[in-house]
Amino acid sequence: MSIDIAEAAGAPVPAHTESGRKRSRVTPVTLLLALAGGMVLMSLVRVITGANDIDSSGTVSATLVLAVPIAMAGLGGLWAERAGVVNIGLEGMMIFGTWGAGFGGYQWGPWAGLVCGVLFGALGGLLHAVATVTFTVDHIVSGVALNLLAAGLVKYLSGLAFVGKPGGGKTQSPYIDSPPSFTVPGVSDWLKDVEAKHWLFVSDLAGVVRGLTTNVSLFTILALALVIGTFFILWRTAFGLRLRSCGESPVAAESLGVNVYRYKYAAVIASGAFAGFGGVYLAEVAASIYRDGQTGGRGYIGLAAMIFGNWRPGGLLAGSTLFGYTDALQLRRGGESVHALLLLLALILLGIVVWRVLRRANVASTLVAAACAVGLFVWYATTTAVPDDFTGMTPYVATLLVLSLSAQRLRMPAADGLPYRRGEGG
Amino acid sequence: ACGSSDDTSSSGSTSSSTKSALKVGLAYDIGGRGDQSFNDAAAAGLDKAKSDLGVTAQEAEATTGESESAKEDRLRTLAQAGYNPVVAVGFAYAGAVDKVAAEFPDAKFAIVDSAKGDKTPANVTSLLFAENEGSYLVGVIAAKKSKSGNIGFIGGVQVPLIQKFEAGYVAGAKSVNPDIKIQVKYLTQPPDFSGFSDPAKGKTAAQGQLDAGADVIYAAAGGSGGGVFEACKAAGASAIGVDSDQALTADASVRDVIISSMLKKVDVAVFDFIKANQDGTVKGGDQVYDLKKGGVDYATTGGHVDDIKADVDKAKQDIIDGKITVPTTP
Amino acid sequence: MSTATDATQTPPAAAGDLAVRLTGITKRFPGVVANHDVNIEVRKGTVHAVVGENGAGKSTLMKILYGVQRPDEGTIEVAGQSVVFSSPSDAISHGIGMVYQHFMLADNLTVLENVALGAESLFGIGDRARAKIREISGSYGLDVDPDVLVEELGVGDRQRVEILKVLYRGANTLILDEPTAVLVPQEVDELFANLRELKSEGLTVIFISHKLDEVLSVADDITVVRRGETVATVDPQQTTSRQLAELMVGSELPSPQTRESTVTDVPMLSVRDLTLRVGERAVLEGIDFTIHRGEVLGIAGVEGNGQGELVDALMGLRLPETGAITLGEVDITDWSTRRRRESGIGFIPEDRHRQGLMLEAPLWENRILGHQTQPPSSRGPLINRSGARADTERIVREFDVRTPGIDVTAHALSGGNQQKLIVGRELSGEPVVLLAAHPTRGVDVGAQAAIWEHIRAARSAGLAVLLISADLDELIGLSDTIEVILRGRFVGQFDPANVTPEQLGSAMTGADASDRQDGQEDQA
Amino acid sequence: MKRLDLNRIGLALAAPLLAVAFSVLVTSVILLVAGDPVWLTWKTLIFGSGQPHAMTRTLLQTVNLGTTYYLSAIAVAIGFRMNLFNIGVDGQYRMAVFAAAVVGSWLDLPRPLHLLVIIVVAMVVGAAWASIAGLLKVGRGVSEVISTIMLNAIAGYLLAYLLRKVASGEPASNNISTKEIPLSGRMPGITLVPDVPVQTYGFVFVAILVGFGYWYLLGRTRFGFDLRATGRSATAAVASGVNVKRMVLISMALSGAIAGLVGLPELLGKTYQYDLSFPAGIGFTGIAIALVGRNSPIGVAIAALFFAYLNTSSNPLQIIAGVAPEIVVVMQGIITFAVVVAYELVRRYGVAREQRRVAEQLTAGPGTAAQEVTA
Ligand SMILES: Nc1ncnc2c1ncn2[C@@H]1O[C@H](COP(=O)(O)OP(=O)(O)OP(=O)(O)O)[C@@H](O)[C@H]1O
Ligand SMILES: Nc1ncnc2c1ncn2[C@@H]1O[C@H](COP(=O)(O)OP(=O)(O)OP(=O)(O)O)[C@@H](O)[C@H]1O
Ligand SMILES: [Mg+2]
Ligand SMILES: [Mg+2]
Repeated sequence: MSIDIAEAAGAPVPAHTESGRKRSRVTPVTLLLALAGGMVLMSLVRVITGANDIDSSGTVSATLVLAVPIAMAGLGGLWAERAGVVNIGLEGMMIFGTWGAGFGGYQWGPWAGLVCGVLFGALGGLLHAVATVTFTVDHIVSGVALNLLAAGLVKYLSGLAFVGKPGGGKTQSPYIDSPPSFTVPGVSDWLKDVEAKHWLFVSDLAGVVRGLTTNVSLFTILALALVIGTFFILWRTAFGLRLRSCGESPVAAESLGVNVYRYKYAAVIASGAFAGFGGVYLAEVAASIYRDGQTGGRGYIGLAAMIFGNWRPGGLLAGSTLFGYTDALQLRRGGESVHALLLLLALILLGIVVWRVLRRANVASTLVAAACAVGLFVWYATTTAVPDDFTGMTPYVATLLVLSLSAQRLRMPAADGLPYRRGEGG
Repeated sequence: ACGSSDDTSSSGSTSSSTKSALKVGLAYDIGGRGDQSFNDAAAAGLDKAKSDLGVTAQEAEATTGESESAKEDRLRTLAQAGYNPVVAVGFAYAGAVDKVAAEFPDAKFAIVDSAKGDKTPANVTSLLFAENEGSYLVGVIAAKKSKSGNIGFIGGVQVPLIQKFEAGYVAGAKSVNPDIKIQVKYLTQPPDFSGFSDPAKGKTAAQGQLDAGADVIYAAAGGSGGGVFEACKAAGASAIGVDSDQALTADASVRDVIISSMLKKVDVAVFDFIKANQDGTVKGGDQVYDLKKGGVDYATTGGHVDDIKADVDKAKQDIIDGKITVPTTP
Repeated sequence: MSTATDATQTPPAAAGDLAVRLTGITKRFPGVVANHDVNIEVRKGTVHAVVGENGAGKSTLMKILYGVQRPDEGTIEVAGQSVVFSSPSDAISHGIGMVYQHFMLADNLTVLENVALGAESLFGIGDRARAKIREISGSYGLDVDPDVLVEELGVGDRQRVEILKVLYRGANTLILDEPTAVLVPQEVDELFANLRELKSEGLTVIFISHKLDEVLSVADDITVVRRGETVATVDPQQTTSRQLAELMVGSELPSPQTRESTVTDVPMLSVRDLTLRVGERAVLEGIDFTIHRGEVLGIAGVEGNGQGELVDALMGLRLPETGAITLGEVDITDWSTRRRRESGIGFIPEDRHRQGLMLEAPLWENRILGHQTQPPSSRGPLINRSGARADTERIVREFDVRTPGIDVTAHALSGGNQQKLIVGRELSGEPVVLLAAHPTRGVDVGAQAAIWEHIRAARSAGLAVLLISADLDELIGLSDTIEVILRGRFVGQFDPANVTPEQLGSAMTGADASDRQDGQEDQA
Repeated sequence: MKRLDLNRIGLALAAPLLAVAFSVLVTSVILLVAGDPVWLTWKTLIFGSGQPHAMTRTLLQTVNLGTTYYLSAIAVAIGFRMNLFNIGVDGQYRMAVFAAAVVGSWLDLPRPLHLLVIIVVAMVVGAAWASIAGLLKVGRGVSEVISTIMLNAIAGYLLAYLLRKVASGEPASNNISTKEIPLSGRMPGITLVPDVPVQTYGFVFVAILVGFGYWYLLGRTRFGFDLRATGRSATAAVASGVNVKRMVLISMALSGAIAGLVGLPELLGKTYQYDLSFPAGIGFTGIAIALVGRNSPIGVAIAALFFAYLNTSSNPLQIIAGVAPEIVVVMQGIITFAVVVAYELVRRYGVAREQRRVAEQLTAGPGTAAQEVTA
């Protein structure tokens, strides 16, 4: 949809250079090293600030719960946009998902809720597909219309389905049972003790591991599996190749006998199903109820996380984790944790400055980074907590900040958002 | 099929009331009947009036992001259609009520949760509640029930109304234990009112407070409260509900963690107002439903507070007697 | 006209020998009949060329044969069997493969992915497919690495990937729609060698080109299409390219004009020590040249050796690292693109769809593009609609742009007509310098001659032209001097009066160092 | 020629009519399924509640609300015309209207000047807030889709904080608001129909002016040409000498400046103060309206009025027909779909008809057959 300034201005696309390709390969070892480095830094900050919650097990598990719906919406966006259909209707499909979870969940249990929610989301996707693929309606129009429709329709349907049921009403469903969750046996308590010692690094590690192994919903595992599965399906199978080719160059795909319509349909319906699953997760795991307005714009955030992640599963996971983490921090311990974040950010910036000085990179921007680091440090040092009025912004500011710092070169699928009509290419 | 269609069905033809049946107009805030919150409380008052007084009624609700004119038009359409009295639920109607009441000087209007302003005509009754006083009592309960000396408050949206809850709660808790640690969290800031309808946020915030040592949490967060209860349940902590007796209305699985609720009897106020209209005894201006008037209170369902009931009732009496003045702002 | 070898002269082939027979094909588009009762017979194991003007309906016909579009009327027979194709996959399953006029490649996918796409069931998308691609590219001399992204490939490589795609599917009938438009002579020779190879393996090739010499050299049969109808099938052995051209156009072509030098000694555009980097890599290095009033400087080079970047730098679209650009007496190195255009630099971009036109906008708005600040397009800060419209009418008239009107979108024009519009636009307003990148690419012979004529006329009125072209005949015919560019450097200067395309070709590929020596002596 | 024009007009009208018919059908089905009164719903929607002046009131309010929607949609459309997706109109107008309310309440100036200052403040603040996204895009390559989503949320928190800071603490009121703008800073309303207590906002004229300005700027000026050219093909625009970075900055700011006006009809014509219940979310409605109106000044106006009419009808629908107000939102969604689908269907029909016409001419005179036929 939006113009690519780098391209318009004739700037080189990095992938043109040989180094461009190699850079994008992240080996597991470097990833692990980076993670470990991050942990050490985190640990240091925790010990210095005493904000023990910034990597506690509670924060980690809250991060999971808050990140999964966003990641699922993002995954929905990924499927649609990889097939060339922009999906701003994720919010609406997610709303369908929450409602479906409420509808199926309270009557027949969480698994039925899952089926209903995913089905409802997929129906939303189908509608979007009919509009955008068959009728070549502008993707944004269709998405916006879908969001309007979903918000109105579920309220209307709730009036029919939930009014008069125990605890149900026009704005919420009756109670839904939670899907099963599990705890890795034996470890949890032991880790809890270690975490409570607040040792440098060790306790942090214990906290993170405990957060990831204690009381994890089966749906969380399912979500993670979906992200990994998406990678395999889209990048390792013939189906995925065809689907992606529809987003990169539908006329080329058509010229090779790929039924572009079919793949676009499949992708957009799947997209709706993923967003629907995000909704189900919200209603069944994050809460135990369908509630009107529950999605709270997470569909849009999911879209942002997907763009943030450069239209890749790993990237969108990182994006949604960043968002979920900062949201968890501010919700759990507000000012105190966010205050510690200032120091963390200052340190990271400092690291960037050092690296830039060593690399002899552009002086001006290095100076700006340095100034920011100092400013953040001063802010940190002169206050004891970030005022509560502001902590709520943390996830949004953090996302903006990370995006603008990581001098990104995002690359969306080449035919994303463009209308496609059979037989008119070439 | 929806909230507003069951109005005419129960019209007052079977009513045993002797007086000519009133036609009551009720304008809800966003969410309307069935929001499991204060709109529902108003609806309960109306339902009681229907069955006890034989009135007929017409309901209408606000839509998200609507303009001031839409609110005016809602009240105007009701008044013009002959509904009298007209009850508006929520402070958002303040301006609209002032304007429309002036256009219909012969009709009576009531507004819930908004005080009389300088432009308010005489035919408007303001139904106000001393939420701070009720919250004081549950603050006392929280402090007495807390073993860790650490309690929590979760507000849905940081608006003055909810801050009033916070103020009373903090004062009540401090009256028991001046050193008590009170964690306060608001889920969202206006105009993002999703804090009243996001159980996921409520749950996360509650878990945070529980992890930080709280063992009693007061949830003044509308629909997000469900998340708070769940978190408390999982952590074996206690929770305090709001508006209605949530130990009765919340889902069965979490009822046992709700040791009390701060009752805000919008239903009583609405019923009283309708009844006064029927009796011809309606009074304009601010009608404050405080402890003394029984407009706010605390709930004892489940017997969790039986052991400290005496203390709480003492505080209640002190407030009624004016020995304690509860602050309205934190 | 009398030279036309009639269709009846070729003996009707037996049905069994025919790879493809198209009978009575008609195809209508909104506002235009692309094909009308077209009949073509293609013999097995031959190279069959289809020629015709821009918009004659060649591509449409091929798309019909490949199942992309469905004919409104007419039948298709493949190997004697009547078939109906509803999608390319039907055609593919009948052994037909097509290489489109415009590349059908997804830039952000690897060669492997592009090739295996749609044919995953053959060899999967993993190592087996990789091996198969290596095998095919080995046996046909198509040298491509399966694991690079297509966007990193030059046009020659892309062309090979396209052919690879077809061979990978085991096609026995190949359709090549203008495959040589973007290739240099050496690459064309390689391609033709490939074609002959394919032919000897028993494959049938249908081949579309505007380069009639090529057609005559490689084809076994030639079908001429004019305005949607087949007008003749000729034998290349008995036909000259001039006769062929006249068949295409339907009238006699003007003979090429003799030309005299109009070069003056007034420098118009000088470039000193221009270096441009993309990342670490220098794509232009130490470029030096001067173009005088009335001079055409030709740049020869294999695509991707810095020509695009050079034009971009001259237009102010890219920031050079070092160097000075002077227009007349004025240093314009730091000027914006707009200011350069205002001071009289015209620009015919190499990719007209990307840089030259707004496809969704009407012609008269396209006339304004690039001339927003100059009369007759604008008056002060306002757009002068009537002025722009009137001038568009003039361009349509003078440059023979075939269009129903100036309110149709640029999209509705065939490529050749789009190009004429651009040339007309850039030559209006009396430019002092024209940067022309491939000004006649994909344009038919008639229109090509017309465009050349316009450029020559402007040159003799004092225009300085920088001409980049892959068509070496064009380069030699129009230029006063030719520079060869290789890996971002000028590696030799030639006098077009005594250089052959072959010599240029070897200089361009860096194959022959002695040519370069000659070139430098020439310069001295 | 005449006949052709009639056909054209017929085709142009076909799309909206088809859309309306389709929406009526689908909505009726939904109503039927839900057991709501179908006939009463349509009667109420089209003829109003039947109360005296009710329809007049509805229409006047439609104009007022339409004004707000129109401004929002134009703000969105400016971005769209150059392929910039400004989801942030919502945050921009709320920041702007808050600033306008605060500054307006401080000042005491003669009326025209006072109004002018308020309007300028709103536009400047809106532009400034939008420019953050513009700067991030140009400077750091951050997609405006993400940045405006984030900025909307950030604006919300910032506003809540600022409002609490400036609020004139009336203790008993549960609302908090800025001080009222004095009389001199209010936009006088127009009483179009006496006896009806609804005044038409004076801001209607500003909106008309904005619409005209939008049309003129985009269609008649060099700047507008550059902007549209960038939207149609950024690469071609660059080659034609447009400085795309500058265009992004300017049009983002321009979009924000118009967004800044969105809250003013309500502020200057009705509430005179910014408070907790000031309408939110209009920026998103604006997106739908801009798209349904196909970014054209007239089309957007029609769409804005239509959406406003539906919203205004929500009250009579609830009170007279007893239908849940959500049906209005559902209808807006359906209509948005229906309109765009109808446009596509009509376009396809036109293409097919054109093809038939060519075929007829072909059989009539084969000599000219292969010529490109004038459409
Ligand atoms: N999809 C389409 N829609 C409308 N018109 C089309 C379409 N495809 C082709 N045309 C028109 O049909 C005519 C024939 O086009 P075609 O592409 O077959 O010409 P061509 O002979 O390949 O020309 P060139 O030499 O330029 O490649 C042209 O007038 C063109 O504008
Ligand atoms: N969807 C379409 N609508 C209208 N015209 C079309 C459409 N698709 C193609 N055309 C026209 O058909 C022409 C023929 O298409 P083709 O791909 O053969 O290009 P071309 O004319 O040969 O252009 P070029 O010379 O640039 O290669 C196009 O130039 C274009 O003007
Ligand atoms: Mg062609
Ligand atoms: Mg061509």
